[in-house]
Amino acid sequence: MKHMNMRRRLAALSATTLTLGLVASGASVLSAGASGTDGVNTSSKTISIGGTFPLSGLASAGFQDVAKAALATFDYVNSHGQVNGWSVDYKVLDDCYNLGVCGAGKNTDAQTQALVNTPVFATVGSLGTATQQGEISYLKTNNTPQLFVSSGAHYWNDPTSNPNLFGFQTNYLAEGKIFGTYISSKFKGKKVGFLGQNDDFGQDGLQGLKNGGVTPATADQLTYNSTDVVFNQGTFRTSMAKLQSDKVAVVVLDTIPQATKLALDAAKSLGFKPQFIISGVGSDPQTVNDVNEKNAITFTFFNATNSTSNKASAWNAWASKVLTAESGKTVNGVKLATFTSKSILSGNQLYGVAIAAGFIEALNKVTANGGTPTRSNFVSALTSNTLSTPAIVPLQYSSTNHQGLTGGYLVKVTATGVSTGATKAVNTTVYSVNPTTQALTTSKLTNAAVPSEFK
Amino acid sequence: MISISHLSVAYGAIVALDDVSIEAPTGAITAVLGANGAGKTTLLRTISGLVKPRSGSITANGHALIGERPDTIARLGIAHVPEGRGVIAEFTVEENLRLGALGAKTNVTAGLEEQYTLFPVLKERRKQYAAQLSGGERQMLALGRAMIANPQILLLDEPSLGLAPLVTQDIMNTIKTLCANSGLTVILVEQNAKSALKISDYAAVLHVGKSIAVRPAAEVAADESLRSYYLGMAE
Amino acid sequence: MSGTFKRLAWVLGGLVAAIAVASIQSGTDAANLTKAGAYCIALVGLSFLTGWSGQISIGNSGFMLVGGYSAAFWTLHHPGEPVAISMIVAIAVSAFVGLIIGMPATRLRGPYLAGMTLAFAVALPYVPQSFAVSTLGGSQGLTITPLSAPQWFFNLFDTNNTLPVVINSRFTAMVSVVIAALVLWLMSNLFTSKTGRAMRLVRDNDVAAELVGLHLGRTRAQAFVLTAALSGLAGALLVMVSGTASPSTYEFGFTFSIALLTLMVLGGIGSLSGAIIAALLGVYSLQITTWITDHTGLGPDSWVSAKLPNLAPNMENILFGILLIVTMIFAPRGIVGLATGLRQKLISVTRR
Amino acid sequence: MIANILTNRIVNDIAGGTAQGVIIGLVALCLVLVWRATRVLNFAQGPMAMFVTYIGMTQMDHHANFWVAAAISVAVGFIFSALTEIVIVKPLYHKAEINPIVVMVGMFTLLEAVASAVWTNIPRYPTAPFSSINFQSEGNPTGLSPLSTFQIGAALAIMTLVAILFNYTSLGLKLRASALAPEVSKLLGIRVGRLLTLGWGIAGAVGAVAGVVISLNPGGLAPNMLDAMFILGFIAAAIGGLDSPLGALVSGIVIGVVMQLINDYWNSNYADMVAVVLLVVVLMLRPQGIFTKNSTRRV
Repeated sequence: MKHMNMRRRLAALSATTLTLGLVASGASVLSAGASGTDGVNTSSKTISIGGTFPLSGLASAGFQDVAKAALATFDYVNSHGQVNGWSVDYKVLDDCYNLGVCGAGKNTDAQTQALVNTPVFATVGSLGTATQQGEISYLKTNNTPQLFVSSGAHYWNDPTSNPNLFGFQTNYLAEGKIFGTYISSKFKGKKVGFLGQNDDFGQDGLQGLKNGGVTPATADQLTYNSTDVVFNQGTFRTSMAKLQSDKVAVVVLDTIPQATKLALDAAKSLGFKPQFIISGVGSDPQTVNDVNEKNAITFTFFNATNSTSNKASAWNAWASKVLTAESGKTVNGVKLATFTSKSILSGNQLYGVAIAAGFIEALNKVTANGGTPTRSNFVSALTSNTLSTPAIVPLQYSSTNHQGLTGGYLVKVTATGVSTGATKAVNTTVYSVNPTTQALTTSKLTNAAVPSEFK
Repeated sequence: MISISHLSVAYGAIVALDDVSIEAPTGAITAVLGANGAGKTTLLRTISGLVKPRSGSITANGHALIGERPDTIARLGIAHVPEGRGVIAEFTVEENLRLGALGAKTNVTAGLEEQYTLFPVLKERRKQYAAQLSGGERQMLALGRAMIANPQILLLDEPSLGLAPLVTQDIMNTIKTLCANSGLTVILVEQNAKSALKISDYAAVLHVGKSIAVRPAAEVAADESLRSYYLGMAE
Repeated sequence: MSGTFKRLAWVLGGLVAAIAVASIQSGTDAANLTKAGAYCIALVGLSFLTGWSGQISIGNSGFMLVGGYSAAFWTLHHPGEPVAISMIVAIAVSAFVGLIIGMPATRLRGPYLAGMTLAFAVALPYVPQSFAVSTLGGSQGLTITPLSAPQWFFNLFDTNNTLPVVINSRFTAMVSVVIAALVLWLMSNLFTSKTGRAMRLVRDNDVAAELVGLHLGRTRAQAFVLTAALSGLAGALLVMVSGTASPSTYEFGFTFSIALLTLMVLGGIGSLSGAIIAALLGVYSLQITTWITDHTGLGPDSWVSAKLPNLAPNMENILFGILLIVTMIFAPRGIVGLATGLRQKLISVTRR
Repeated sequence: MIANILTNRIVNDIAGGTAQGVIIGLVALCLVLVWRATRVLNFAQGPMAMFVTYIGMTQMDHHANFWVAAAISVAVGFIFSALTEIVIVKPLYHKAEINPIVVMVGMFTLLEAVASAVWTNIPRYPTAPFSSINFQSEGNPTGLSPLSTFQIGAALAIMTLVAILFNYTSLGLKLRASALAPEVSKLLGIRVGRLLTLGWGIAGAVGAVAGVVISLNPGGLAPNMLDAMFILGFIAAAIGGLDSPLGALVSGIVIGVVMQLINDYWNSNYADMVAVVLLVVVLMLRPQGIFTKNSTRRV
């Protein structure tokens, strides 16, 4: 009896171990077929790239717009003349930002592996600091460039150890320095307080602030944990109460949107009305508007979006045209957002368009004279050209600098009758911070033209 | 009048009752005797609907009981005092009694009054938790809670369990009085055969799931051949 | 069946499986199988705890974190030493943590235990993130050189024009599947051993177990330690393959504990083959749901999605939720239970 | 003097902590109600409350007044929870303990996904009929706002209603009996099945109140809005003892206040873990929770 049992169990086990293999081989029909070994298909002139974004779960609320706008841009360019005959196949996978009760398959590791195994030419625009940091060594080992990481951390700028890793947005150090510079000139002698997230975001922001000549008193350098926004909302109340009792006049917030909202709300309930200066990460007009904080200053590297005409710049007008043309389409299994002539461009949407534009620009350089993209010639095209995007500072890399954007300007959030909110420039000064030397330079805001390959 | 005919009950492969037929006449006490594991408790649980039988029928005062829910059966006037008395320890004495009246939808105030006259000790302790009562008092409470529903049929499962001989006698006398005063039909399941036979009018003996006889109590008490089936444990 | 024959069957089965795995064509499948192996190990541990000792843990992601970090920490400080040692360290550390958590936990029943383990899983990612920032790398975590295929493996499987990454994935898949098979074999022995029977007795009947002289607390604690050790091994395996242990690793968050519970139930509680099926279900759930939505007209282009544009990305969870409820009500023994039931029915039909 | 007390730092922390704590306590209360009635740990308590809060509060988009919307949430909460018991929980009584837990985990996943499909993940902010600006005393803010006073008041009112219902009414007596001793209650003629359903319904209504109260906080109304609260609420319920409604509310408030004091006087990094540490300590010393009476075991 016992032996019988054992035997049956054994048989079942061996059988399942075997089917494990067979099922897996059979299941390969579920995954897409490969084209070439580096994602470049020379016969159909298609280059496959991919990115992981939170399309569902907690963080998807604003960030999915980045992915959808980038997807819309690639699709628009593919059907409007392509890039020297090349089309871009952008695969957007949902990684749920590793938060929330998402299905087992939706996490950055699994989705990045899926992209690498497709294979893709590079990952482009994948979103999140912690999530993308976890993929650096994997992508490096598998020789897949990690381009335009959507994060303001400074880790992406390390060309010596990671030659195929490229950041995109102005980092928190630079943003902090720009805030510090602005505060030292406009709020001279005023007491400054700081509330930042207890990770590189907050730490870099505070360091930048100090680099810009503003060092808050130790008692006014406050932090919170990213999980406090759900588990411990009370901390925002005590933080604001502390800054209030210390009679702080300017408060710098390096906070994610939910934390911004909690902090502004707590300040409001305490009757605490300092000048808020909020990181670009945590100050989308939606968040700030909900608390009706009309005076807050924030940082952006895009042109202000202050009316439904979206004509603040040539690039904004183009982005608006693309999103309208692609409104509601389904591209590579992702349904794009509805966008009409009455919609206001959001910062996240411009960000998505900018990522796509940067990639298209580089591809344009590589394929200009009938060239075929390879990973090495693409990387050298990135480091040897200035690429035009909707950003108001150029996207410029070099062999020693993989940061990407290096500056931006200050805007105020306005809440004039638009439900989604809008921004207005504080002044026309554009600040740039050299990522290597931390030197700050200023220039005047200009309305850059859209290159001719963007039809 | 409650009549059980050809009743069989099984828990999976284990047969607890096998073709049992018992008739308990109206206004009389019928004792069901038997050793441990003879199926006595199963019999009562089947009558009150807690256990679904495999086959057979049970009728009480003209109602077929099989297939009815326990609470419906209770509201037909069949009160079941389970083994271990089933008083709710976390409730006070009065809450236990009120629960009995609420379940049967009888008048709470009048019922409480009546039971307090019948069992003065319960009135004394009405604010105490049932957990704090002695074994005998708990049995009184269980009886009172059953009687507050004005039942026609009373099923008693081992009322003497864990009680001192004097207390047992007291309880048995109370049961006898209750039955005589209200014309109640009682099925009394007991291992303490001697005490049970003393107050019963009829008696049935269960032996490993089969009923052996339903005869007047005095006859059963006198029948030497039956003794081995129910004696030995409680005496 | 004789011992020798049994061992031979295992070795043969393992070999066939390993070759099958090592020659899988698609790199995605190889990567998925790597994960499935680790999931399978974690699932067997949880399944053992729930199915055999009757305890519920919603904290196994915490043990995976402990194992993963231990392996990464050891590898960082002892570069060049064999991977196996890192794994053993991970097992030892997580077993120890399991003992610490298990001791008070064994006094708790049902929901209290569930709650305490859940709290453990929720709180644990804070430790590297906020407390031991300098040693455990804060929110960035620890990065090590990931496991890569040795030269002989490349020589063996480098058929024309295969990506190195695919070969590497095949290698990690093979390693992972072999370790999982080893764990399954050990656990199948344990299930039939005296300890295994003791566990079952504790689950079925506390009183009976005490009557035959079993120390309830000790038996429960043993089950807990074993579960922790297996989860730790699974965590270590994931870290060795990916090269990172971070507080935001999906498998180290409490939501993965819930996912594990879900998968275990769908596969079949207390069943070894159930754990294998559940692990595959875990890694292919996205593909499966995508296939279902594509073939049922619920995809992003359907009329439903026109009304509810957010439906498509949430479809996976909607299906999973429904599947879980339906399984528990109609087939509480999971897929394996269903299959067994079906087979028995077929047998009885053919016999008639 | 009074003004000094009202604006005192500790008093403010206690007031602010209480406002957070009553919400934790309300969630804990729901869990206790369901546990007492049916010995099921309702893992889907948070999403169930979230779901019905959405159903009610989104009526404000169609010009319903706040109170009407809240009443709809509570009524739907009652019905939804009762239906859940009938359809998916009833088949699982007398089965292994893990079965209802897993079913409720399934419900958790399903409801959050459906809510996110229907209402998206973008939070909504129902307009509260009370201001969130703190009361002032001689120009300084106190620890309470009209909104948080309403939140505390709502929680205490619900607690009182539940206490009256359970302890002083016949229905309450039957509800308690069905939960404590279902078989005995059946033998006494009580329709236990119906009362268990009612118990779930009441818990669902209380959950809806918690959901409505929470949706007025800065986090607003979002599919995951009660996830953290569920964990904290569960910890509060376990600390108080899963059988004690009063214990649930009290430990909820204690957790809220202790967290706030740690935020203010120590380091907010430690506040997140304080609930877990409290739970572990309490469970090690008293595995049945603080408020559960040991003496009144069933006999």
